[in-house]
Amino acid sequence: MKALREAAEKLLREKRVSLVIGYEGRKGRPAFFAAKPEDCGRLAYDASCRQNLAAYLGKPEIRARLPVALVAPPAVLRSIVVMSAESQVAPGQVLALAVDGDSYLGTFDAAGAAELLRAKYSTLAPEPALLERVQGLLQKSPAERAAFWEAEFSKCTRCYACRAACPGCYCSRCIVEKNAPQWISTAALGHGNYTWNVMRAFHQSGRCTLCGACEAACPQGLPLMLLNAALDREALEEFGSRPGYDPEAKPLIGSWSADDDHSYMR
Amino acid sequence: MARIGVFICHCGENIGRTVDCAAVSAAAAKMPGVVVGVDYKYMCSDPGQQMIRKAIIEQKLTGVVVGACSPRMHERTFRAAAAEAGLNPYLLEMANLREHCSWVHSNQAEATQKAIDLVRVMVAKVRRNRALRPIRVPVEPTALVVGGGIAGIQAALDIAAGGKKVVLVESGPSIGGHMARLSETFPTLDCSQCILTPRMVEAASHPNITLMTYSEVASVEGFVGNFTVTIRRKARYVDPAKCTGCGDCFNKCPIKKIPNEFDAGLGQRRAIYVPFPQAVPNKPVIDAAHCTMLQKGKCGLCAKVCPRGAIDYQDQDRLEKVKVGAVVLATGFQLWDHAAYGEYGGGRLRDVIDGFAFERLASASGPTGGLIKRPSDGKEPQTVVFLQCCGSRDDKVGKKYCSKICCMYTAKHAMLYRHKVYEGRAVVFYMDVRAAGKGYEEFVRRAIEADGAEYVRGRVSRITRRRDGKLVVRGADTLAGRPVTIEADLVVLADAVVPRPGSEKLAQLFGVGYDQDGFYSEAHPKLRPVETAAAGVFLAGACQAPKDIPETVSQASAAAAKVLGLFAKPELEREPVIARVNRTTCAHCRACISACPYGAAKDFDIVDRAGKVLRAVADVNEGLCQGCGTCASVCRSHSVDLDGFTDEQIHAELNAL
Amino acid sequence: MKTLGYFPGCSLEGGGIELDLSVRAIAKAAGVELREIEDWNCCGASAAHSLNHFLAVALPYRVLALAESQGLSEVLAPCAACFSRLKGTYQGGVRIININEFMASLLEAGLAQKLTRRLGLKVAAYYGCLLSRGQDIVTGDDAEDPKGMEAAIRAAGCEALPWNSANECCGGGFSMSKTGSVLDLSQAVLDEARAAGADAIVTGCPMCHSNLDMRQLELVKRRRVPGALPILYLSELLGLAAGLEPAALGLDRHFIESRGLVRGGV
Amino acid sequence: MMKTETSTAPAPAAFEPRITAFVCNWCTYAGADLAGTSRLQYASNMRIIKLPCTGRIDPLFVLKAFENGADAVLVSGCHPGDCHYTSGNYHARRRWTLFRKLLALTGIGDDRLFFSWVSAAEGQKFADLVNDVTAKVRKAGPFRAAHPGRRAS
Repeated sequence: MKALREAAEKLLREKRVSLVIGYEGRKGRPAFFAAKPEDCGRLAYDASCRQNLAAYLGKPEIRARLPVALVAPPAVLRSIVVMSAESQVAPGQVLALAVDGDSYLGTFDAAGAAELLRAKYSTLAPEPALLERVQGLLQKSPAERAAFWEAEFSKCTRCYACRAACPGCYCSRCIVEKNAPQWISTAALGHGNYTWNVMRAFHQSGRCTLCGACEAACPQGLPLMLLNAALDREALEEFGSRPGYDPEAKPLIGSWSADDDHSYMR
Repeated sequence: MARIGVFICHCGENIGRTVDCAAVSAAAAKMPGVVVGVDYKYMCSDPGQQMIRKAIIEQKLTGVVVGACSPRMHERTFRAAAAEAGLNPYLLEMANLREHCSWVHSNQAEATQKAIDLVRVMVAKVRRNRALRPIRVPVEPTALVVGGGIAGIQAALDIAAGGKKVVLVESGPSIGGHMARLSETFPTLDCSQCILTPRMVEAASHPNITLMTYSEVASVEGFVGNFTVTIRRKARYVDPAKCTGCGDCFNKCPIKKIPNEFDAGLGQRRAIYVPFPQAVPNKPVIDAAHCTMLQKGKCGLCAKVCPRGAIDYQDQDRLEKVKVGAVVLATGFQLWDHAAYGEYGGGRLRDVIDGFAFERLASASGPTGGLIKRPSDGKEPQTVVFLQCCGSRDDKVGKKYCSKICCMYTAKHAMLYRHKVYEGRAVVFYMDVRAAGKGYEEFVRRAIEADGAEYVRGRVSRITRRRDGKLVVRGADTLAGRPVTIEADLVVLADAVVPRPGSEKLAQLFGVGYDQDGFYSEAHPKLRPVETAAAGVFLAGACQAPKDIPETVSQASAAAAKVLGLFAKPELEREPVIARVNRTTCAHCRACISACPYGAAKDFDIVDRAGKVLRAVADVNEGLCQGCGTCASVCRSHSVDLDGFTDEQIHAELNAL
Repeated sequence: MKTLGYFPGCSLEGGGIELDLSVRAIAKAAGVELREIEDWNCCGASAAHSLNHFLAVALPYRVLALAESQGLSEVLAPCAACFSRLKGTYQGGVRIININEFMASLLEAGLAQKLTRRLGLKVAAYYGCLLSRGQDIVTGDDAEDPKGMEAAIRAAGCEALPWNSANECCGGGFSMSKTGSVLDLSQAVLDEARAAGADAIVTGCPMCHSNLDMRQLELVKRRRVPGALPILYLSELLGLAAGLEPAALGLDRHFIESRGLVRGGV
Repeated sequence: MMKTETSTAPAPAAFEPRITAFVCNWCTYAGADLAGTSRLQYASNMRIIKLPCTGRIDPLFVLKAFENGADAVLVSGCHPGDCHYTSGNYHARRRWTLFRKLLALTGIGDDRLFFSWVSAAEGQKFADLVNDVTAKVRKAGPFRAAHPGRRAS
C-alpha cells in the first residue's frame, strides 16, 4: 500500500490531478477524497473495498474538479474504459491508480488501463458460483422464476442506491424520473419495482463490468448480480461483447452485425 | 382542452358488414376528449370529407380520428381534408377498421369490440399529437437510371426530354439490353433492332444524358431529392476517348473461341470485343478473364494494331460519385435455367435451347445469319417442338407465377420458324394460351391458322436424345386425352422470367423491397405501381414483374413522369417524422450517434456567449433524419423523441388498451 | 462393428434371392452386421394397396413397429418395393434406407478401399420407378434425373453411362397378368441400354431384375433383341469389385449369363 | 406451474388472451394489410401498435404492455436486409436477443413474448402468426396469473 500512497501523493504534489479518490483505512473502507498530498497517508486498499469509485466520475461535483485520480481494481479500470468509450471521460482527465489485491500496478489513463486489462485481465468472468445460481434459476419453471423475483423485488424500497453506486448510471435525468410520460411507476410496488429493476439491469447490458457495487449497495440485499451476470454472458456468447477493454468500442446496443442470431424470430 | 372528432366509415358494406359502425361511433363519443362521434357510408367520398371539414370548423376540433381503411390507403386524403378545414394535418390519425378488422374477422361482436379498441387507441394517441410542419429539402434535379435496356433507355429519354439531366448506368459494355437480342417483336413482327437502335443512339447522343456503360452501382447514401450514388466504372482496358471503334483490335485478337453471351453462347467473340455490331457505345472492352495479356502478360496484339493507342492494360476499376434526386430501377430480367428439369435433359442436350437462343438463330444479325440451324450439327431442323411454361406455374421445381410473355413469343417463334422453313413442322405444347393484349389473340390465331403451328394442350414429360440425334419428345395431349410422342430435331423451352442475379443486393442498397421471387415491390399494387416504398426510387420494366415490351415502355414513361413531377419543384416536402434531442437531459453517451443509419445524429457542443464549450450533447440533422426512431429507443434516459411517434403518444396508446 | 436392421422381404427369399445373398455378402465384407427383424411379415407390396387400404398400411407398419420394439433405429430394405412400402407414409423414429443409400454409406465407411478389382464395365444404372419416384420417399435424388447409384458404380471401376431409360418403367407387377406389355416395356429399356453401349444393366429392384433378366429370355428367343444383356444388382457389382466369388453373390442364379462380365470369367 | 394455474383458472375456455403487437409501418403493418385485402381470417385477440420501424420499439413499451394486462406481446418487423431504414431491424434484433434473455430469467418466457419478421408480401404468414400466437397464449393462460410485472389488480 505504501507504493499506492506514494503514487497518489506524487500526483497531487505535481498537480497532475486535483483530487485522488480512494478508500480510507477505516472500518468499512469508505470512499476517501484526498485533495492534499498529506491526506494520502490515509489511503488503503484491500479485497473488502466493494465500492466502484468510477461512479463518482458521473457526479457533477467531481466533474467540476477534473482531472482526478481513482484507486482502481480491475473491475473499476473496466468502468473507466467503458466511460471513456461513452465520452464520459475525456482523455487525460482521469488517471487510474491500478491495484489488485495488495499490489499497486501503476498509474494509467483510459487507454493505458485498457492495455493493462487486455494484457493481464483478458479473462475476467463472473464467479462460477454466481453463474451456477443463474443456471439454477433458469432450470426452474417460468412461474417459479416469477415467484422468486416477486419475492425479491417486493423488498425493493426504490432508494436507488444501486443506481448511485453504478458508474454506468451517469444520466443527469434517469428514465425513472421522467414523468411525461412516466414509464416506470415510482411507487415501491410490484410492477414498478419489476420494471425498474429489470430496466436498470438492461440499461447496463454490454456496459456492466460486474463490479458488484450495485448489489453491495442494496440495503435490501436484492440479488441484482443475477440479472447482470445473465446479461453479461448472453452478450458475450451472442455478440462477443466484453465491455471495458476498448476505449474506442461502439456501444453493444447501438451497433449491429448482419450475422447476429435471430433463431428465435419467426 | 382536447376536442376530438371520431368519424367511422362503413366503407359501403366492407366495414359495416362485420363491424357495427353505429356502436363504434357511439362508444367513441363517450371516450375522454371526444366531442363528435359519427359514422357514415363512405367517409372518403366528398360528402364524407365535407362532414369532417364541417365538424372541424363548427366543433373547433383539436384532433380527428377516422376509423376506416388502412392509412396506407387514405391517410393522405383525410389529412388533406383536415388541412382544408384549417386543422394541422398531423392532428389527424386513422384507425384501421377494414384491412386489420372487418376483412379478417367474421364474428360481429369480436370485430366490433376490436374496432372500438382500435379507435380508443387512436383517440388516446391523437390527444397527444402535436401540430407538425412538413420538412422542406432541396431537390437535385438529376435522375439516375439503373439498367440500359429498353426500360432504362425509354425512362432516360423521357426524363431528358423533360429538360432534366439523367445518368444512365448499364452493367454491360453496351446499352440495348435483351431487346437488342430479339429478332422480330410480337404482335407486329417488326424487327427489334430497327426500332431499338435509333433509341440507343439518341440516348447516347442526348445532351441531357450521361451514359455510363460497363458500370455498376456500388453504394448509395442520402434520401429522396439528395442521393449520393457511387458508381463503379469497371476497367474497359480501352480508352473510349481515344477509341474510334475501327475494329482493328477485335479483328486481330487471337483469342477467338469465347462463347458470345449476346448470342446465348451460339456465336463466338474475341477477348477484346463489342457484344454486337450495333452496340452503343460502339467501342470494345477487354474481357480480362480471357485476355492472355491480362492473364499471363503475353500477346499485346491489340495494343500494337490500335492506330490511336487506346489500349491500356493498366486500366483499373474507378469509383465515381453522382448526386441525384431520384432513381429509376430498370434492371430487367433473365431466363430461368432449365437445367433443373432432369426430364428435359438437365441442360445437357445441346438441341434443347431457350427462347433467347432461338431469337439469335432467327435474327438476321445472329450467328447463323438468320438461318434456323440447330446447335449440335448445324442442320436445319425439320420438326421443332416449343414448350411453354417451362419453369413457370410450377412451384415444385420452378416458379409459382406465370411469366406472361412466353405465350406470345412462342407463337412468334413458331411463326418465324414456319416462315423460314416452309416444310417444317412447329409443335407447341401449352397449358393455356394467355394472349391478353392489343392484337395478341389475333396474333396467336395467325400462328395457328395462317402459319400452321400445331398447338397441343398438355405437358411434355420427357425429352430424350436418340442415337441418330433425334429428340424424342413424349408428352400428353390433354384435349385428345392420349399420350403423344414427337420426333423433333430442335426443342425450344420457354423458360420462366426471373430477376437478374444481384437484384436483391441492389434493392437493399436503395432500401427497396422485393418479393419471394426477387421481383421489386411497388408501393401499391394498383394505385402506385411505379413507386417503391423508398421515396424517390421508381421502377420500370421486368425488374418489377415479367413484362413485354409495350408494357415495359409504358411503365418506363410512367416512371419518367414521376421523376419529372418530383423535379418540378425546387424543394420537396417530407413527412415531418423526425427525431429530436432534449439537450438538457442528454448525457452524451453517443449511443444514438452510433445507431443512426443515416448519420443524422451528430455531436453538438453547447457553448456560452464567449464560445466556450460548456457541454457536448447529441443533435439530429432534420435534413438527414428519416424518422426510424432507432435513436430514441437506444436512449436510456429517453432524451431523444420522435415526432409523430412520441413517447407520450405510445404511452397513451398502451394505456388505452 | 456397425449394426443395421434388415428387412429382406418376400422376394429376397424367392425370386430375388441373389439380392439377399449379395447384400449380406457385401455387408459382411464392409464389416456391417445386418440384424434381421424378428417375426417380420410381407410388406404388402404389389398387391395389398390395390385390394385393401387397411392391409396396405397395417402390413408395413407392423414390420416397423417390430423394428422399433427391437430397438432398431435404422432398417435396410434392399427390395425397392419393400423400401417404398415401408417408408410410404411412415413418420416414426426408424430410418428406412434403400440399397442405393446403403451402398453409398458403405463406401463412405471405408468399403471403397476394399474394392480392389477394377471391373472396367460400361454400365447403365437402372432405377425404374421405385428407386427414383416418390418425392418424400426417395429423398436426396432427382426423380427425373436420378444419380443415386453412380458413385457406387464408379467406385467399382465402371463407367455410369448417360442413357435415356434410367427411370422408365419395366412393367413391374404386370409380369404375370400382362406379360405382353412387360415384354414391350422391358425391351425398350434393354434397347436403350444397348444403344448407349452398355455391357450390363445395374438395378436395385427385384421386380425390375426379374422383368429384365427372366423376361429377356423370351425376347432373345423371339429375336426381339440382338443378344443377351446381363442384368446385375448393384450389390453384386460391388461384390465383384470387392473380389467376392460370383457364386457367393448369386450370379449363377441369373437367367441371363452374367458371370462372363468379370475379367477371366469363372 | 403455468399449466396448473390455467387448469385451475375458472373455465379456461372462457379465457380470451389480450395480445399487444408492436409492428413496423413498412413491412409487418403492410403484411397485415395484405392479409386483409386477401380476406384471410384470423383470431381477433391482437391489437396492433404501429411504429415507423422495429428500431423505435423500446423494451419499456413491452413491459408497459404487460403491466397493463397484456397476456402476450408480439414484436414484428421487416426481414433482415429489407428494413425501410436499412438497419433499424438489425438494431432491434440485437436489443431483443438480450432483453428476452432478461425476461426469461424473470419468468416471462417464449409463450409470452414473440418475435417475427413479416414482410409486406407475407399476408398469409401474418395471419398464421396471429393464429399461432393466440393459440399458444390460450394454452399459457392469463399473464396476470402470477407475475411481478403485472399491475396489481
